[in-house]
Amino acid sequence: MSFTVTNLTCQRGSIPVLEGVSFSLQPGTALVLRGPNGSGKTTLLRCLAGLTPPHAGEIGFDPDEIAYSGHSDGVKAQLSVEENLVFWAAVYGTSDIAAAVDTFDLAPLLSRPAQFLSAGQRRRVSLSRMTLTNRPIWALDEPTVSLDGENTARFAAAVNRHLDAGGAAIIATHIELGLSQVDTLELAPLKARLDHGIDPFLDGALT
Amino acid sequence: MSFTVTNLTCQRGSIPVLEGVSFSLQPGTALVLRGPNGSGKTTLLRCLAGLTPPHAGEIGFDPDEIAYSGHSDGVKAQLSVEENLVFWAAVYGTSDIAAAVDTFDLAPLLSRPAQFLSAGQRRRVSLSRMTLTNRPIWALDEPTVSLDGENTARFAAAVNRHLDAGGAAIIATHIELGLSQVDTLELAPLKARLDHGIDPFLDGALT
Amino acid sequence: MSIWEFANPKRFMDATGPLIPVLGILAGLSLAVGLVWGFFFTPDDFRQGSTVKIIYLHVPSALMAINAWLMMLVASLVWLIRRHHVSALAAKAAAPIGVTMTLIALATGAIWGKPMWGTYWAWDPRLTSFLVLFLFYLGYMALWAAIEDADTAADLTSVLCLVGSVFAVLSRYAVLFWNQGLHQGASLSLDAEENVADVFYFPLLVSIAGFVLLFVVLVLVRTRTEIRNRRILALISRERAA
Amino acid sequence: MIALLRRDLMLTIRAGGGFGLALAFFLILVTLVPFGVGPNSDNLALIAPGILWIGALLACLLSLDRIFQLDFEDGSLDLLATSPMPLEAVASVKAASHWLTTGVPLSVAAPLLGVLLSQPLEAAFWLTCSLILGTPALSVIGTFGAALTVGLKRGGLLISLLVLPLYIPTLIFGAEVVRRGADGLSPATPLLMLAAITAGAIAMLPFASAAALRTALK
Amino acid sequence: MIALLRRDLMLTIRAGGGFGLALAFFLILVTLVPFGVGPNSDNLALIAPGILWIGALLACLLSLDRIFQLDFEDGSLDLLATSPMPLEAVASVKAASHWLTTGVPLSVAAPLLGVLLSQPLEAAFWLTCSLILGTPALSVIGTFGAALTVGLKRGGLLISLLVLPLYIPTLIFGAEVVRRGADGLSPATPLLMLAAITAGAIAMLPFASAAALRTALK
Ligand code: HEM
Ligand SMILES: Nc1ncnc2c1ncn2[C@@H]1O[C@H](COP(=O)(O)OP(=O)(O)OP(=O)(O)O)[C@@H](O)[C@H]1O
Ligand SMILES: Nc1ncnc2c1ncn2[C@@H]1O[C@H](COP(=O)(O)OP(=O)(O)OP(=O)(O)O)[C@@H](O)[C@H]1O
Ligand SMILES: [Mg+2]
Ligand SMILES: [Mg+2]
Repeated sequence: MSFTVTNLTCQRGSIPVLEGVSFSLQPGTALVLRGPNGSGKTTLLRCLAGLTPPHAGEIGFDPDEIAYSGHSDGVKAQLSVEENLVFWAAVYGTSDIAAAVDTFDLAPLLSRPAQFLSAGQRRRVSLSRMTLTNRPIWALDEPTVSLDGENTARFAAAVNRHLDAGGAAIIATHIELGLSQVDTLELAPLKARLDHGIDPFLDGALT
Repeated sequence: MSFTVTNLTCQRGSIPVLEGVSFSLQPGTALVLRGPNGSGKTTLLRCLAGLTPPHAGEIGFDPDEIAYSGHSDGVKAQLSVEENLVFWAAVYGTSDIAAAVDTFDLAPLLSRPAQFLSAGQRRRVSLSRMTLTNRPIWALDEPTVSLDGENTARFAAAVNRHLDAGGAAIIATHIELGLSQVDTLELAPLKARLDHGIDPFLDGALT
Repeated sequence: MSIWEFANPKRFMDATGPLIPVLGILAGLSLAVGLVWGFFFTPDDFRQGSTVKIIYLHVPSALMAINAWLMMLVASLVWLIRRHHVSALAAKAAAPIGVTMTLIALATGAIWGKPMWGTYWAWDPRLTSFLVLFLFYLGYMALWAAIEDADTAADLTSVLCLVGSVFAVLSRYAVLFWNQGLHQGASLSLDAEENVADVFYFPLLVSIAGFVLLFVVLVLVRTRTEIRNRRILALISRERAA
Repeated sequence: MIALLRRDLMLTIRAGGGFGLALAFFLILVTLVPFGVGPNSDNLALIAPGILWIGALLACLLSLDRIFQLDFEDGSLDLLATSPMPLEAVASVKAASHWLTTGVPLSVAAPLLGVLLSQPLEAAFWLTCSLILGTPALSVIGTFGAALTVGLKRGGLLISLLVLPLYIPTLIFGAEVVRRGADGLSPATPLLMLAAITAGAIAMLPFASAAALRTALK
Repeated sequence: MIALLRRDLMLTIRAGGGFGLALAFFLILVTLVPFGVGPNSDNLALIAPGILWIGALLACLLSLDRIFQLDFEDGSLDLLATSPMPLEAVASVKAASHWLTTGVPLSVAAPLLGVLLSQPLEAAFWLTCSLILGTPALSVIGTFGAALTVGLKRGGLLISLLVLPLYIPTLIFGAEVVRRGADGLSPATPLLMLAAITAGAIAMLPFASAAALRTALK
């Protein structure tokens, strides 16, 4: 069993940001998306997560199999860290947040209202949500933003544990994470792909 | 001439997040703030920039000498990149955005509405604002978040140029930037400072 | 020793602790005397019958509703100028009491209005001003409730209280301009011809004194509660950070 | 779903006031009307049902743009959309929590405010009835409007532009119930219409809202 | 300062509608009133000045929470606060741009809408006068309310709770001008009061707003 994507095309506006993306992801490996700013990493992840429908091509798995975490944290400022986690646990049908708390050592922050967290602390809360979802594929968009060295290591350990348990991960990042089993997908800069327009309004010359 | 800070104490809520911070920054050098998540880097920068009044201690320079850039980008989604830059240029009394555009190679993005930028592209716009301010000290809070390798290098080059021109910089970051002239200020984790309360409500036992 | 020393929470607690029972007893006594005297030992008015006796609740509560706002204004100024925490908390503590007084005045007035004017509510300028005052109280309290950080809340509510006071006075004049009313004039002013007779007057004074004392006691008690709350919050946030 | 409802209620209450806020706005609005219109109580009684209903409508309106906006901005909406909960359920729950924090308190308090506008007491009962029946429709329709404008930076006014025309039938029947009630006529027909609108809105609009959300997140 | 004004106007216009939006809301509100109150034109004429003024007030209100909120959320407000521009100037410019996009179009359009409410034509002139004189005060006061609630997650309703009581004097004098004008009395006194309130608010409140902003950013 593996997760495959064939010949995927994703658009933003009317521009084909990605074209012909194919990969096959084995359980137990992480796919690292690399590419310069604006090359389409976020676009690809949102498409895989089912937020943007693909323009062409096929995604060989269900949106239900993928847990997404984007550039923004999705942490509610007025709720405490614990309330945030309990809410997401309930949404995913569990009530056990202990694993999530341990992963990023959130215990001391549990009762703190999220609005009083520092940027890195908020990021930790956001990432710990992943372990609550119980989904096989983690799709993470620059997860280590604002994290210090220690917490980056914690994050890598969490991903490794997820991989060891037979999960998979797709991670867009600019840094080296130190994961155990890694494939890399390089995305070329956007310019390269601009000629292959599929905008119906550019199709054939208008009189 | 140098920029000095003596014995600074900054509070968040009623907690002294920072205590007794002192440093002296020579023109031409960058002060890199290091410390784990939640150690008070953001707090210190906001205090230096004049956004939070210090609780005690002295800042030996004017808020007018410092240009601040925080965790959020401050880029207006509905304006084009050019309009964003022109606005900030006008606020700082110039009308020349060419230098800013060159620093981060923004020329191809100039006419793009900012809401269609990727995270890294938006960050570049935000950072390029610094060169418009004409202020001697740059205070930057994790400036390289979301930047790819190439743009991180561009950023480092911009800071180096600012330093060479006799400017100074205070930069909170978790990564190695490759700046020419660097001092480092290590901030210890918060726990260490908790005993030194200055909260009037903790002063003496209440009846 | 200057009065500002009481701005220290601990000093304030120490000083007011023993005061409260004394003031409380005094307040209870004068309220009891004023109200019992007013309700049971004054003659019925020749025009208004026994309904006039509601005056012993109505007038003092109306006075205190206004005075509570004045006290909040002063306390807010003190906080803004001298940054004394107790002062900000006293303003916060006074608001719910003031709003209750306003409600009592409105309710007793409405009850009184039915026999006197044949309606519970009329858009008389004085009644209307009171409704407006009620709205100002609501806004002030809502702002306190909405802000998480205590000092920020103190700052912003103080600014609101200052600006609000100016506009409350403006509203009073605007309302007078808008409608001339049915309501009684001032009955306590010394020169007025139509002052109420002494039989009504003295119990009213006692009852007003009772309300003033009651207000002071309640403000002290609530300020002390707020101080304790702040202490708990400070301890909790220290605990959390550790 | 219950978790989401609980979270939303908690957020509303934390953010200061919760139930009280809509009510206070309603009170202020009712106070402002005589300032504008003049204090004559016969005039006021005449326009009371309409003003009370319009007031309820506006109190609903003012909290609409927060329904999805905050969740959109902090990324929670992306996360909800990728969660096991269908977006239709999200939209319904959001509407329910909006109704609980505005519609319910408004319905309960409206008769009291009627007194301020010299409304006869018999009308009070019908006012509450019509509001209880009508406000769910306001919340559901409003949620739809909020879904359409999520992500736009100018929620407030735009949303009212979209939503207020959709509110017209509810307003007409609602005010008519009260007017008939006050005049001693039978308010059965407008009441029935009101109930029909509410039932229809609850049954259909969450699908439209979910579709709008999906497009907005794209 | 002109740059900020231009930027704010541009943002408002880009975000869809700009000048038109407040106007459209005003129009809808005025249309709703007959639905609520009944179509009798004598009644309508009676309440027209008040309703038009309250409508203008609400149209102002609905765009208030966007004055600082968006700038706060995307970090621009931090940057403005550290820029050479004093926060007092920022507050004044924001109020000015709010006035230009709501107050001005409302004042111009109000007489037309008066016709919908069977208002006599003589009143139209005084309506425009009073709105032109009064709406700057609404914008400045509203900016103050927006500054108090910046950073709070429940702008909409809370802001109205804070701001509407402050609007009362303006509303009373404004509506009184129109009523007197319509009755052929001299509206000089309320007009003067209106001008005084506006002048006072413009002179003083930006300082209060700036103080509030400073605290909120802390
Ligand atoms: C909801 C209705 C009412 C409200 C909000 C109200 C409000 C007030 C207020 C604010 C005052 C204090 C004025 C001051 O000390 O300057 C007052 C005093 C007074 N009210 Fe009322 N009132 C109401 C109804 C009535 C009614 C129906 C009567 C009786 C006919 C009445 C008789 C008086 C009298 C005799 C005073 C004493 C005046 C003075 O000492 O200054 N009120 N009321
Ligand atoms: N609505 C849109 N219309 C046109 N172009 C868009 C739109 N949204 C995004 N883009 C462009 O699509 C490209 C891909 O953006 P995306 O956010 O996927 O990049 P990314 O790889 O995640 O970059 P980063 O590392 O900066 O986060 C960018 O060049 C961006 O400018
Ligand atoms: N209002 C507040 N009340 C109490 N504690 C707060 C408040 N705001 C921030 N803190 C705490 O103050 C500490 C310093 O926060 P700050 O944002 O300065 O950290 P930082 O060094 O910038 O961290 P990061 O690397 O994650 O950005 C954190 O531990 C944070 O939890
Ligand atoms: Mg990206
Ligand atoms: Mg930080």
